[in-house]
Amino acid sequence: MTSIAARVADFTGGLCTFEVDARTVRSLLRELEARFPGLGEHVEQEMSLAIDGEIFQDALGAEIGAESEIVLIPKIAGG
Amino acid sequence: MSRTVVNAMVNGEPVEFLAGGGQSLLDALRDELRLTGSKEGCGTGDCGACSVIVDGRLVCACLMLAPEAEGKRIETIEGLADNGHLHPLQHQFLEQAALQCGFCTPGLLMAAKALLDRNPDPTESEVRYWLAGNICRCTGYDKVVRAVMDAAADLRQSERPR
Amino acid sequence: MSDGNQGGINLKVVGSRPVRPDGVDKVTGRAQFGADFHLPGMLTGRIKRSPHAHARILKIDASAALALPGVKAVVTSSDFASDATGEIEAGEGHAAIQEIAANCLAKGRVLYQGHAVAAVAATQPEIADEALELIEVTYEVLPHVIDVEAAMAADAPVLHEDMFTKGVTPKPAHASNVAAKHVMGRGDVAAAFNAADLIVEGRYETAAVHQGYIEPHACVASWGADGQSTIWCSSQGQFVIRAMVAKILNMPLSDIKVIPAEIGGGFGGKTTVYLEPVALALSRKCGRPVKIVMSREEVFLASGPTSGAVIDVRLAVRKDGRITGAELTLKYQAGAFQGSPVNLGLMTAFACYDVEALALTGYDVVSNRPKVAAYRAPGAPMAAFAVESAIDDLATRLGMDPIDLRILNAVRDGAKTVYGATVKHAALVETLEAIKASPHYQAPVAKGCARGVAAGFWFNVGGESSAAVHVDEDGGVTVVSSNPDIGGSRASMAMMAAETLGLPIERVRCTVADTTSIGYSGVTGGSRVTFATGMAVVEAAQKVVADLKRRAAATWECDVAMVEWKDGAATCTDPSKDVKPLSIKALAGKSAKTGGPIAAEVSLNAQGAAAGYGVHVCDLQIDAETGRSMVTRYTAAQDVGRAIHPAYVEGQLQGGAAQGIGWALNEEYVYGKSGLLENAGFLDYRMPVASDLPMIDTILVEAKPNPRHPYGAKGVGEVPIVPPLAAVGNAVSRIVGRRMSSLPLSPAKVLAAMGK
Amino acid sequence: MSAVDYLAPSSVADAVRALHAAGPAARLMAGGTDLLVQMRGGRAKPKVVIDLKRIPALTGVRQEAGGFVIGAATSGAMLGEHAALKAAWPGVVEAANLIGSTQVQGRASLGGNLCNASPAADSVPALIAAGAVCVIEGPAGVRELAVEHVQTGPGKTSLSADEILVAFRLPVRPARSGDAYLRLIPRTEMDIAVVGAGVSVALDSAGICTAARVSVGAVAPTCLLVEAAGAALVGTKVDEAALSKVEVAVAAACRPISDKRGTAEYRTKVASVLARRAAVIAKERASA
Repeated sequence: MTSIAARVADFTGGLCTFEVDARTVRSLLRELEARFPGLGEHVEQEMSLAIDGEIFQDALGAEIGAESEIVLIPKIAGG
Repeated sequence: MSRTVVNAMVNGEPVEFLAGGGQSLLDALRDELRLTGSKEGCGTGDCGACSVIVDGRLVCACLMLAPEAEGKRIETIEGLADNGHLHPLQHQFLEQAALQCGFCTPGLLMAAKALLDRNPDPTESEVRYWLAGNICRCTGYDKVVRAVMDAAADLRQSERPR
Repeated sequence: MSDGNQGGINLKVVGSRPVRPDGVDKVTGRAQFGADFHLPGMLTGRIKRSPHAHARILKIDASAALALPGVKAVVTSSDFASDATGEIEAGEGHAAIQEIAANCLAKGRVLYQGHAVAAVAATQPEIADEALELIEVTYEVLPHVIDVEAAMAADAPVLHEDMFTKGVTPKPAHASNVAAKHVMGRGDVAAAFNAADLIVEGRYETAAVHQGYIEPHACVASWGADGQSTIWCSSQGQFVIRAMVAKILNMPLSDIKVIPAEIGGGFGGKTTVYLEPVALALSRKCGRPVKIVMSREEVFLASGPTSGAVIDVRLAVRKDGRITGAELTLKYQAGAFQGSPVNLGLMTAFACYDVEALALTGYDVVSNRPKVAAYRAPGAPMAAFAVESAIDDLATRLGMDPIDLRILNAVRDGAKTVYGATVKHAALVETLEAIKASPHYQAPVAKGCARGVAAGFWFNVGGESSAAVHVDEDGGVTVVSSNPDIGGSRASMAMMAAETLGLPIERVRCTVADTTSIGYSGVTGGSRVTFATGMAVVEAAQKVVADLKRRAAATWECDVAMVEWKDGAATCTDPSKDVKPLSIKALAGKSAKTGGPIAAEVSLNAQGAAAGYGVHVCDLQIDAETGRSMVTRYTAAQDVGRAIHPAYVEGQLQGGAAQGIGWALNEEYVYGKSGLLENAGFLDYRMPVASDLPMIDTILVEAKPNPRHPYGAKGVGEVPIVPPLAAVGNAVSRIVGRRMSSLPLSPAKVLAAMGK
Repeated sequence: MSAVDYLAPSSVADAVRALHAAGPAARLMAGGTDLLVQMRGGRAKPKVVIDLKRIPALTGVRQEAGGFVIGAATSGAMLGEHAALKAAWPGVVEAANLIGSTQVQGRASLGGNLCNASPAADSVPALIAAGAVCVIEGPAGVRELAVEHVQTGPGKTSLSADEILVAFRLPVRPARSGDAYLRLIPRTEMDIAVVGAGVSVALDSAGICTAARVSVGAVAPTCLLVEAAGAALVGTKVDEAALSKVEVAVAAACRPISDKRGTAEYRTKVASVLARRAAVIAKERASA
């Protein structure tokens, strides 16, 4: 898993790329929260995910494959 | 507050209303007569959203005092359609999607009417310069200019003797 | 122009150009916008604003104002809930509710000229004006800082003592105006530059610019004695307004009903609150409805512009023109509170190009300016201005056609974006080719003119939307949309429903519902309504069709699988049944006998919005003795998926291009030494007028319909403002003979650059 | 906006009396396109507004003894529709018609443009170049004053508090003469002039310039009559050498400020350019 957002580094102590074991977005967030307290909630509130190249916003049920690459990205809205 | 009684013809009908000495015609139209079709986009004559025709002359209602309306003939957007029949300009604006948000549309229509009342066959450049006092932020003016030119053609067609 | 590829679908309504359902109201003056509502007993609200760029509020004394006959209430920030917390999705990102509240009414400090300090409600506008003058505010004026790099300096006046730069490890020891440092990238950038045959670099600046909607912010708020309240306002999202007001005033959502007025333009700037919580707080204090309407000056002073920016860009290039690496630093003004769209600038900057190695850094910087709000493709145009200018420099140095250079480097399906998404259903190459083949690009450049081209990208988003489809007893249909119609969306919603139901468009009407009459929806923004709300409309219509088929099957006593829906009628495919088709009219007329009213509502969270790409070409001439530019010809092409109502799609391209041309040539926030805005009006802000522009030709590229949308739609509203800054700048630079890197390209700047 | 009394006198004498009675609390209104903006922005807070448009002497264009008398409150649109005026003094009319939008043209007047006393007023350099004279009436009677002597600084005029500008007199147009006005704005319409230049020239039968007046706007606290620039044209065929001298003279006369609308340096450069271009147009009109 990779992040391109500034605040994630604040939670991870600078770590930008790491492995997480999770099968859904919900379990991913739980895992992040356990490893980096505050990060899971931060991601749920403020971020989107790209799972294997597809962007998901607010999709807790989305599935994650065993080899999936996930990127944490800022939530995209617009004008 | 000193208020004066103003008598005017608005869209062909006699009206009487009370006007403050410093009140704009736009505020009188909107607040006293509840003709809210004329819009305030700036209050300084820069956007044209409040365009109305007074004694045949296109003006910004925000740049005219309400008491000045005494004895005047005022045309607003509410009077552009004739007994429920849309003016060719209104038709063309709809047909050509010449409005997006629609806020500047009443002013643009009144300005365009004033143009076509005196110039039935304007060039694109004449349309653009005549309408320069009507800011539209949505359309980039392309469809507006086309709608005005096509409405002019419609009007010429309908007025041609058979 | 359409590039075909209708995917074998035989569409009857989608792709046509019917008159919009709300059209007549809008050409006759009947449409009610935010300022057009009147209620019995309604008061006029006015806002007292800061005359200073930066000051501490020592005291607010409203006693004289409250003593004035006709004054019914005065509010300050102490009337807002002090414990309001949480985040709300709006505009270009999330903003802490406390900051939104403090932007609506200043708490402790004013952070920019025009920052709201107090508000008054009175029986007459004249009394409200007089009361404003009687509210005495004692200030301690503080040093101010306006420009982004000055605000980043170590000795700059700090706006927020508790702001420590996020994204920096370890956490900084001192507070600063840099709210966050964002880093993004991939690959070995140093290696790319070491191996480069050619390096192109530049430093670019853009000015803060305003959305420039013609309708100033306006609302009416009415508090009920039991707390149930109603707000009429023009906004880009009634549900987001409700959420913000509820949090700021600590009210349950169900006690607030927000009725969306017609909206006179927004472009992102009406995705947040300025007046609504203030008006409702006033109404709560005096029990009467309160109307507040901003003046144009207030709109410029205190509602969101978008960020001015300073940008450094470097490209590493092989001699064949392939860009192998890039470095980019964005410094974006956030205004008085954090939250510039710098993230989105980083993500979009190279989204048109397949570049292996990228190192992108962005700074979100506060200064004593109004808080920025979303503006059409937030963050993207400034970054694109720098990147597309650099690519133009590259084309010049290589002697390559600027379109060919872009085709060489363009992203194609399967490419990976820097933010992790894989490129899918992208028609950038087709759009570049469409421009190349266009009559405009094929024509020689007129004498005395120059031509500039540029590309642009926007994500487009999906998200939460709701819609309902009601079948009337006579077989007509009403579509209930959850999103304010900012530019013709009632037409596209009605068209998609008509297409799905097999009805002529005249039999389908569309209304925009208040917060109590339809399920939740996000803002009208992000180019999401035709995609996401449209998907809800189509799914609701499909449910209705399923219901109609079920009722037909019941009528015929056949299996529903033997019923087909075609051209607005059910036909029976069971050869054993000798029955005539049942039209929607016939089925609707008997609805009471077949199960009751026919209606469906769908709420969804749409994923899979497809990105859009645009390519613009601009011809312009310059008066060499005065430096004044005039755009003489302009063409915009865009990857639109499939255009639902092509005329309104063209309108989006034309309007976005016009805004971008204004951004490039004339628009800017001009500040004086004392930190005060010098051009808070249309006169000196200088948005394009009709005589400033030529016709804007459009090319709708429909080569890659979006498979995630029932009719192939992609968002179209935001892309068109991304390319024009550089398209104009590249043309100006060609005439001037050197790179013009600072917007706006005002006559004085151009003349100076021409060495005259 | 607090209470304002609106008065619409029907004669100059009544207007003078009303103005005298109300004192400094009064503002005269012609088209109102500047006054209403100032009232709206709180920069003007009159207690009495005296509308001059119902006074016959202040509206309309009359031909007198070969010249023209233009009512001070006559709208730009009316000037533009007056064929004889437009033929005789095209520079004055085109300057008046550049003020604001079509809508503003329906209201804005030469008198208001002059008495608002903006250094950037479009019609003023054209009127100065044309040699226009103001007819001013007050309690002490009627006097005449050249337009260039009216503005004394931004927002200030030499009219006394109870005087009213009634009309402009434009002289008889000499044979073989012409005038022109040009301005620079960043957009094509709707802006305030960054620089303006008006030129009027008269030629003899051989095409030699016998008289010339050059005036520039927005480059000093008032619109300027640049006598040296006019003098540079007299005795020449308005050729390149003379035009270069006009440019130098205009640049020397400019004392601009830098503000949101333009820098001092830019204004000076462009004032020269516009004066030269306007001189060429005026000469072409004179030769036509």
